Amino acid sequence: MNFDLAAFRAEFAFFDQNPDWVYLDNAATMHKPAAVVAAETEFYQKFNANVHRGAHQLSQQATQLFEQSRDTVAAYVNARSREEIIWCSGATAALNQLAFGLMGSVLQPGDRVLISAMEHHANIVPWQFHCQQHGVQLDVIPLTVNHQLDLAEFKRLLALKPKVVSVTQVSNVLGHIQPVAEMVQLAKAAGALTIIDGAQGVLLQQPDMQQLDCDFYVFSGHKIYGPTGIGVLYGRQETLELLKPLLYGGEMIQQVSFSGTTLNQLPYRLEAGTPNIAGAVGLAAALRWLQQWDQSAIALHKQQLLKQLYEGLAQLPGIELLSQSSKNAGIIAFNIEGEHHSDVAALLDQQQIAVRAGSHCAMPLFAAMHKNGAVRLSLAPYNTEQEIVRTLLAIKQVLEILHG
Amino acid sequence: MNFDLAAFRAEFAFFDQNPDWVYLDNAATMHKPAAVVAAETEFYQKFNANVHRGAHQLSQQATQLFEQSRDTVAAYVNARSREEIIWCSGATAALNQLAFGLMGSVLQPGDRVLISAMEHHANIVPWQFHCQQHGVQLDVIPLTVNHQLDLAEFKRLLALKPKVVSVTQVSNVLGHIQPVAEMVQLAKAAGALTIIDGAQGVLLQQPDMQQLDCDFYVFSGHKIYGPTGIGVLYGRQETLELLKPLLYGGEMIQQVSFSGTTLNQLPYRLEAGTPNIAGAVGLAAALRWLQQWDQSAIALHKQQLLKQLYEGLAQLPGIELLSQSSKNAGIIAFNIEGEHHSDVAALLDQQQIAVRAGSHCAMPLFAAMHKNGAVRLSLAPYNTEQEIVRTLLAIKQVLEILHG
Amino acid sequence: MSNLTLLMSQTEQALQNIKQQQLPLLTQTTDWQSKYRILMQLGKGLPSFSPELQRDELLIAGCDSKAWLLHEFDQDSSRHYWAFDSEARIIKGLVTLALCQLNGLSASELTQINFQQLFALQGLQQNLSPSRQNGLHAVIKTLSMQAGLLD
Amino acid sequence: MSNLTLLMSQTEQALQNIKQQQLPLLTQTTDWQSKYRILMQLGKGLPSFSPELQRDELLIAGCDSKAWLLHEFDQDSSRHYWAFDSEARIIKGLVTLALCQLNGLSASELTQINFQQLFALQGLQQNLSPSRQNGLHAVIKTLSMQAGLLD
Ligand SMILES: Cc1ncc(COP(=O)(O)O)c(C=O)c1O
Ligand SMILES: Cc1ncc(COP(=O)(O)O)c(C=O)c1O
Repeated sequence: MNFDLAAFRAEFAFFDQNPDWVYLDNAATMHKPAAVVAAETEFYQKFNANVHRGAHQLSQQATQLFEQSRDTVAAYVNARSREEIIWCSGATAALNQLAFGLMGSVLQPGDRVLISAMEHHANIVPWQFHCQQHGVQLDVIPLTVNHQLDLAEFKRLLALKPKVVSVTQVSNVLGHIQPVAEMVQLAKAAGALTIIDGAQGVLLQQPDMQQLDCDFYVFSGHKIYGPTGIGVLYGRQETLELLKPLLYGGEMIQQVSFSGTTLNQLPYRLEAGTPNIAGAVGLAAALRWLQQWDQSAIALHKQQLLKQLYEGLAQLPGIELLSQSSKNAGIIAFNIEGEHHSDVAALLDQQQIAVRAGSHCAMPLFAAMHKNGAVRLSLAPYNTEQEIVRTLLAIKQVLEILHG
Repeated sequence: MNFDLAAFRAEFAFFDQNPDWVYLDNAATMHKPAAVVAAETEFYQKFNANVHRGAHQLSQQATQLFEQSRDTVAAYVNARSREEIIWCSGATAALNQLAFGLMGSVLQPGDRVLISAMEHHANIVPWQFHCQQHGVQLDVIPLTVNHQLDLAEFKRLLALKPKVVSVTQVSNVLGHIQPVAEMVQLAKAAGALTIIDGAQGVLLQQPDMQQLDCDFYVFSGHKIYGPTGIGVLYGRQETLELLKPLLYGGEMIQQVSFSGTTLNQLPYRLEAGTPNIAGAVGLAAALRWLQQWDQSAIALHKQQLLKQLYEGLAQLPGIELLSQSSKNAGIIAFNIEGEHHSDVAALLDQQQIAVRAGSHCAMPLFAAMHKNGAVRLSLAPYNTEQEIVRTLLAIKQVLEILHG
Repeated sequence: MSNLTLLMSQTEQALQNIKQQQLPLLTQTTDWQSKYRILMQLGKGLPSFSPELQRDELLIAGCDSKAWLLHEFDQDSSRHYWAFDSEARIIKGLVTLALCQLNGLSASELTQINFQQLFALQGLQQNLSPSRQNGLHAVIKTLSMQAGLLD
Repeated sequence: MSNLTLLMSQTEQALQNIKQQQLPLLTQTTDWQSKYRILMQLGKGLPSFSPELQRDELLIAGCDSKAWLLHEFDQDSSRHYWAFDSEARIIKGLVTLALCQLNGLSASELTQINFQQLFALQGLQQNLSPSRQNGLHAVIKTLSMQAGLLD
């Protein structure tokens, strides 16, 4: 299978504008292909209008574009219907909607919610806050020594009958791919609602909601070639109906009076206020653009880069690899022994290698690993073999400076 | 004072792309000048990176752009400091943050919140929901026969000592400008926190937070020439500190462990997750662009259009004007006697006049007026005299069809 | 109940008249003004619901004007009948147009109908405003459900 | 308390050494690698905080590595003194550089200092990574507050 990397990379104006940089901070946010910028620009220039309520054809056009974007997402994730796709501002907003929205409706005092020690803060703190408010117990799946979810412990914790299980598909720090399909089945068998944080996992391969069979799945547009300020909350229709809206106002309302208010149907019930219309159109453009490429070729290329980087790192002295290379979505976390991650990142930055250092919004994971941070290299298909070579050389240089 | 309308209008590609349309749905959303689209495009093409936590200069650049955008907004609204500007996805999200965030911290069971019968649903339903959950009483300032807020009733209701007063600066249906400065003073004297919904009012003139002296002020980017998916919650630092965050995760967190979490400082404490970076940059571009024009000339032009439209409508037979022309921000709501607003809007749409019909997310206002809807014409400075002439002719045509 | 039967039969009769007298006019007219005039005339011909029939459970959600739809399945003839009313004149006219094509059909005849095309006749659809289209979709959805074509 | 006094005086002494021996080197070097090497050397010269002095209330919020700053105002001489430590070497070096310029100044001398320029010396600023800049801003802010220049 041939992947025309040059053609793929040429879609990103960013690299023309920043030719000296190696961008390995893709897990933080990805660059945008021309199609995405063009779609937003076209929306503003030709079709700009508010959606749903306008009494004119311009509004109808905008509504159609907006709703077709929903269809695009629904098809992309293989939802059962368009009503299962809720627009939100990002994965964080979606997870907050879930934590807030399940309290009282599904979760009663004394009930349990199960998350993992590998979660991003966005899948921890909303639960902490709302669980505490509602007297719900928050349990945490611990890690094995290899920094994987401990499935034996997971099963033991499932026996406590959590009502909700919410886990990440891919660790945003380590890149480790979790067996979420299996976990969903186990959780379902134990009677729990299942939430998958797909912020990092949505890029693994085209996600299939009917196959994965989880109740909810969330992701952010900006981490899958799309705009900032837009994200998706997927939910099965029956389980979306269980959610108490987090935001009130606008299209989500059917009837308002001071004696009471009735809400609209899904998906509008969970979409308050003027949505990020241009963002939705841009995200749909990103997904359509992505589908034009050979997915397995893209994945293969990324895996090759990962292998090259991993093996290169493993050969360097004093490198402590926190990530494993197998079942890895394209992220490597490492430290240089005896050195602080921020010094390493600074010296890479000096060489125009963009990486991230710190605890990556996953402090509990670092606590579990007994580390206070790491350097993270996160790959995207637009990265090149030469960039990996340059990165490895740069890391060698860092070693020399630090140890010299 | 000379206002070069042709030059102003030429900034909006939308009109080139849709030369046959008269767009009078500006209160729903406005069109975007080239500077806004260019700023978003430039951001994605040159500066795209996630903000705040990156260990590289690209992230620093993006952070600078993002934070400079905050400075632009802070200067635009004359905030005391940049920490008083919180990014959110729009006015609806901001009002929800306020209603949720004040419950428990400021509002205790038995306390009262005061809104008005003229509010947009976004300033009603969040209060209804959270007040009910927390045993807080929601009071409503009624209207006078002229569809203005009844200030005598306002004072009477203030005597009940509401802890929070939340009112709109401009009615989104009628265009009527409310005496919010006076109301803020009265409310403050009565010991209430004050919230101004500036979604429609932010365009009246450059808002001055230190002069208006309210505790909170909210608006949406897309209604002031900016992108969708971005808005602003302004708050005095002391009162922002009172807010319980609505969203958890990301930059708003300082320290997370499973035994507890500590939050970051303002403004980050109230900004969870990856923000709409491009949207913030776009909104700042909109404000900077707007400030290049002579504000009083713009306002004068809009007032002239309003006068022309209002007087033209008043001369037509069977037109029932719900709006008054004085102290009007540029919105006219009307009905044709005996006809349904949606028929009127449909026949205007047929003539490519884009208006809105219905209850405009302000059902309680219509209940108070004993109407079930209206046609709304909302003006922007890019509208022209000729467009008003065409609109008036189109309405005449509607009258002929309906009565013929 | 007799109220209701009366309405159904009056509606059916009105539809017959409309088909004979007004529909041909609609086909012949070319300017949009006249089309809308005739459309609203059509609607006027259809009997209104009395206040006690304007019941909330007959309301069609999704129309921005109130609209009521009543359905009857005649067991003897195995045919479907509807009556319709709306506050807004254009939508009433459009649904009248649809009912001219639907009323009195059997279930199997109804399956032959392309519901999306009901208002496309006489080149009217491109002249339709979107809020009307939204409303019409809601009507179509309800009609099709009542005809047992959707569930 | 004697722990603390010891740290302050050791720091002051270290700074004097650094100023004489290492700072000149930094000015002479041109390649970034050597600059960073010297910078980290500078930092190494500054005494570390003992575990009992690495107290949370001395932590500087906003640094992505842990960093502790201790301030002392000498009543007799009316001069300000600081001691600093950090987990990360580059930031420790940079703050050492700053303290070379600040330690032992009087309040009025401190007002003459352009705090934003503290790390701009020897053309280093453009070579600084942003997380370091963020951290440095936090340090500057704390330093200035302790010097009574901010409130
Ligand atoms: C007065 C008022 N408040 C709030 C809103 C809600 O704004 P958004 O839909 O942008 O969140 C609107 C917009 O319709 C409005 O006119
Ligand atoms: C696993 C995971 N979950 C949630 C998030 C939050 O995404 P966002 O900041 O786009 O809301 C991220 C992004 O950092 C992530 O990696």
